[in-house]
Amino acid sequence: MSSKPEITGNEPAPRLNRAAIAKRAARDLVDGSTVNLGIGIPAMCADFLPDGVELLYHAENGILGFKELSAPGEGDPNLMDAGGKFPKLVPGMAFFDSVESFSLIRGGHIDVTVLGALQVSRSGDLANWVVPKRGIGSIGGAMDLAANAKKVVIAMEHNAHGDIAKIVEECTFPLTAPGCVDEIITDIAVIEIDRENGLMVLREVAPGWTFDDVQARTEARLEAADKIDQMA
Amino acid sequence: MSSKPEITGNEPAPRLNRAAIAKRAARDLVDGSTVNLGIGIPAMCADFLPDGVELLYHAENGILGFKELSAPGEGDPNLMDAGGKFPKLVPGMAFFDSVESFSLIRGGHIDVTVLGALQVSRSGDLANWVVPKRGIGSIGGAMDLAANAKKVVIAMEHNAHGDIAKIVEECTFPLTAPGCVDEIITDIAVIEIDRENGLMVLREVAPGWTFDDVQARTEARLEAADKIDQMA
Amino acid sequence: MQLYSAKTLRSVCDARPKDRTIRLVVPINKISNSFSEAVADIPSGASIMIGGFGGAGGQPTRLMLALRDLGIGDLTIIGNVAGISKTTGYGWPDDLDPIDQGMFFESGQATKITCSFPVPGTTNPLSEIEKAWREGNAEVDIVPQGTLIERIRAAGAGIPAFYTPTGVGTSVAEGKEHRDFDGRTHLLEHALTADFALIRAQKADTRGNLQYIGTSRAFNPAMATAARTTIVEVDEIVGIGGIDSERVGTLSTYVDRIVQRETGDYLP
Amino acid sequence: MQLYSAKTLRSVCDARPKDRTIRLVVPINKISNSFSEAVADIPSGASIMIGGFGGAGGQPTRLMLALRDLGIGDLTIIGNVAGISKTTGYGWPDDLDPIDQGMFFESGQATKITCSFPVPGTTNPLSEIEKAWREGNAEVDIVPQGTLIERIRAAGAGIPAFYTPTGVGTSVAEGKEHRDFDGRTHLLEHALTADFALIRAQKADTRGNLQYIGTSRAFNPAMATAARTTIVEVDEIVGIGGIDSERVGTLSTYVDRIVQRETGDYLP
Repeated sequence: MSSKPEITGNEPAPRLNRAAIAKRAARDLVDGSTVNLGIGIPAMCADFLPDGVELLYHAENGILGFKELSAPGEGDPNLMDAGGKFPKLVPGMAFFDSVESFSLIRGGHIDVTVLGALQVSRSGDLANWVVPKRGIGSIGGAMDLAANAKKVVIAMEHNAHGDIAKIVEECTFPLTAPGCVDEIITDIAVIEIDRENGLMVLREVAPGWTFDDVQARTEARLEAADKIDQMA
Repeated sequence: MSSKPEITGNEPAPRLNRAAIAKRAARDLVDGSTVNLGIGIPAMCADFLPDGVELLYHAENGILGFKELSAPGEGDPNLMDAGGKFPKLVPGMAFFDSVESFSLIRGGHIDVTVLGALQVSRSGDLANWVVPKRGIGSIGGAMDLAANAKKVVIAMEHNAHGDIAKIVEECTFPLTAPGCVDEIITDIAVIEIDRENGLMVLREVAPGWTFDDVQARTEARLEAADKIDQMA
Repeated sequence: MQLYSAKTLRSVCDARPKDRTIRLVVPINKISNSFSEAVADIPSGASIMIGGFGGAGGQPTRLMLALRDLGIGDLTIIGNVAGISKTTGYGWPDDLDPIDQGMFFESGQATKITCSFPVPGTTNPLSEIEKAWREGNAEVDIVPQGTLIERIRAAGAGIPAFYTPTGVGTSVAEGKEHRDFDGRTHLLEHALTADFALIRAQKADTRGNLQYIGTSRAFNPAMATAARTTIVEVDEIVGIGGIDSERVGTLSTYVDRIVQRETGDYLP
Repeated sequence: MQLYSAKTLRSVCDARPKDRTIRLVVPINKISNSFSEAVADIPSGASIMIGGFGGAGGQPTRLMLALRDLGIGDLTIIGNVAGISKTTGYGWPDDLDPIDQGMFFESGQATKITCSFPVPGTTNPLSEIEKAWREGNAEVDIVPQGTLIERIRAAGAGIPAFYTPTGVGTSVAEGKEHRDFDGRTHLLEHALTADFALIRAQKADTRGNLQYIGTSRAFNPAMATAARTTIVEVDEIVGIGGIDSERVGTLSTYVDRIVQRETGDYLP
């Protein structure tokens, strides 16, 4: 089971909020790419795209090119996103069935997917579909996306409730896909995964945080990048 | 190679012409079924449907529900049939791509296909795509249709030029599909294939022809049906 | 070029055990007068695909209600996102009480479901499927969504099995054949068929061609090809020519029965 | 439920050697100014899918002519019905001289073709492909049409291999793995990709969504998904919104380059 890292004293500085995590994740999204955002923090990336960046959003249920959602209480059940919300009809959208939708995913045509996680291991294994003690979970499109998107970014809170580590040496939760994660963006750090060498490289920390502060809240062994930047 | 059956004397009566073969084949097509007709005599079946019978014609290149062709010199290259001719646009047609077209075929959703043949064996093997001495041929959709249509009917002339048998004990030409033919309709006979028992049953003969006349022009051993009808 | 005689070839080729039942497409016979009539012959123990994605759009809600009212049991359901709308509102307008596949577990009619998303993230309140599973009354087979739809497509397309990279190194891979292609490991997955498919479309013509709208396609077109009998719920039945030939989403050959909803039905 | 650690699972799962090149869809960059510009970087030795079915409709004729004029050699062509229009008129209006894939064999630029229908029934006159084959200048790989399109589709859809009943007991089955499913023998067939796909559509929007018309779909949509670079010839380029969202036949993600034909081009 997940271990509790030893944390001494209070947090060195406030953690980023969920919107700030999304904003940081959005900064890495390349103009014009085909992107699938998971529910929660990942979906919020769409609200924080840098100027001049336009993405082609894909939803598993068969849309490419949707943008903002309809107002609550409005919207058309026949124009849903994969999270069960109702986007607005915009020009340039394309509708298709689930066969085509998952051909796009499995065929490696999604440039980036941003997903949430329960655990990520040092070698980039991802667990995000079932909590072992519950014994039943939902896979949905997560396994297809994690195994086949060109780039897999995890946007999540660094620790679970009770300061439980989510970034671990080895996942103890059932996997979504092994060795798939490229980058993790949390409320205290940006970590790149060098899968070839099985290394987690800490590239950025939240303002007021140090490598040691982050390592203390991370079960997996971290390497320091040559230069550790401040998240912004 | 194909053997020449021993034929003594002249033909007992005129053979049916190509149109009459098509007409006889058309008689067995069931109202409302999804049908794919090969080029040549099979395609002519469409001109001889019994009253009240309407078929849903499928062409490999992606149409369901076409009917008559445009006049020579007219027609739209974007509305072609699989034989390279141009049908007229009629209500109720559906257009689709080759993936869907062959899903329909391979998935067993074509009720009947009528094809031509170079050779058919007693056990229902079909050879219709390459003449060995030429060494190169075209498969097209023939292997998919022959292997997967619910019913495979061969409509052809009984013998090749020079009285060569086309209905043989075993095919010597490269096969299109083994054990696939249900019925053969020729210019002198209607033969049903009992594949389970490896028997060819002669059910009908052209007017003026007898079992022995047909057997003499057939390499494969024929069984006589309880009652042999006259083709009409 | 070599010559191949049937004798040498037959050694690798069994007789074809394919289904040779000729399925007619006589237009008039496809239209059912009511939802209850359309599902009347579904027996206990049947396997039933239910179309849509999850949520109201594209879900054959009236056919599902008719199936529930039929009162048969021991059903195997094949769906996608299943049974989470009632507890989370997923994919339903705010002003309506959601109806979802959980109804067959609430009623005890279904004993198994194959799907990709059977439970919501939260457990309060418990969904009907999770409740049935916890009480040992339902087997829940959780399949990655892309594998699920591809297995259904395969059944319709005459592909008995295929290899996919999805699920390798997870619990989904247990007991499955693994094989490397171009240095990457894949799983062998098999076609998934069913006795019946209940699907939803916007329009049918009297021949059975279907037109879909927006994201209501989802699992409907593939399920139409994969089940032995396909029953479709539509908003509107139109004459031949009432559907643009460029917009036929399901070919009439795949459709066995069509039922039209009442005009102004309040359910989406 | 069991727990699975990465360590035990990794034994069956190699690292993913997938292509991680991120392909941009910045609209403005997709439009090429000319057919020659659109094909300019195709090197000798490339494998090239050519869309359509055979015949004029759906064939990227202007791209083919530009490719021929590029003068590169040692090409592998992947097509369907190929090189029979010139000698038989197949699929061409009566008043035009047909242009077909035979041009690459006439010019000696292609050394191999994978297709389903490379020669017409008659040999007088010989088609360019048959001539090249007889002279030992071309390898001709003849594949059943349904297997060919499914292999192309598989390449785009991340399926490295699948089983099909088509071709069992024929020369097509030689050297292939056989396997029985439900008592019927099937062949293992592999995905078929290419360096480039030259395809044809009616319309593109500036983002790269494509709309097809009539029977001009054929091999075009699947080839668009399967090649590393997809180049499309269209009659018309429209703005975003100029294609009905319900009628997008190829998603913009698959399209790399678009070239518009001249208005009133006499070629179909």
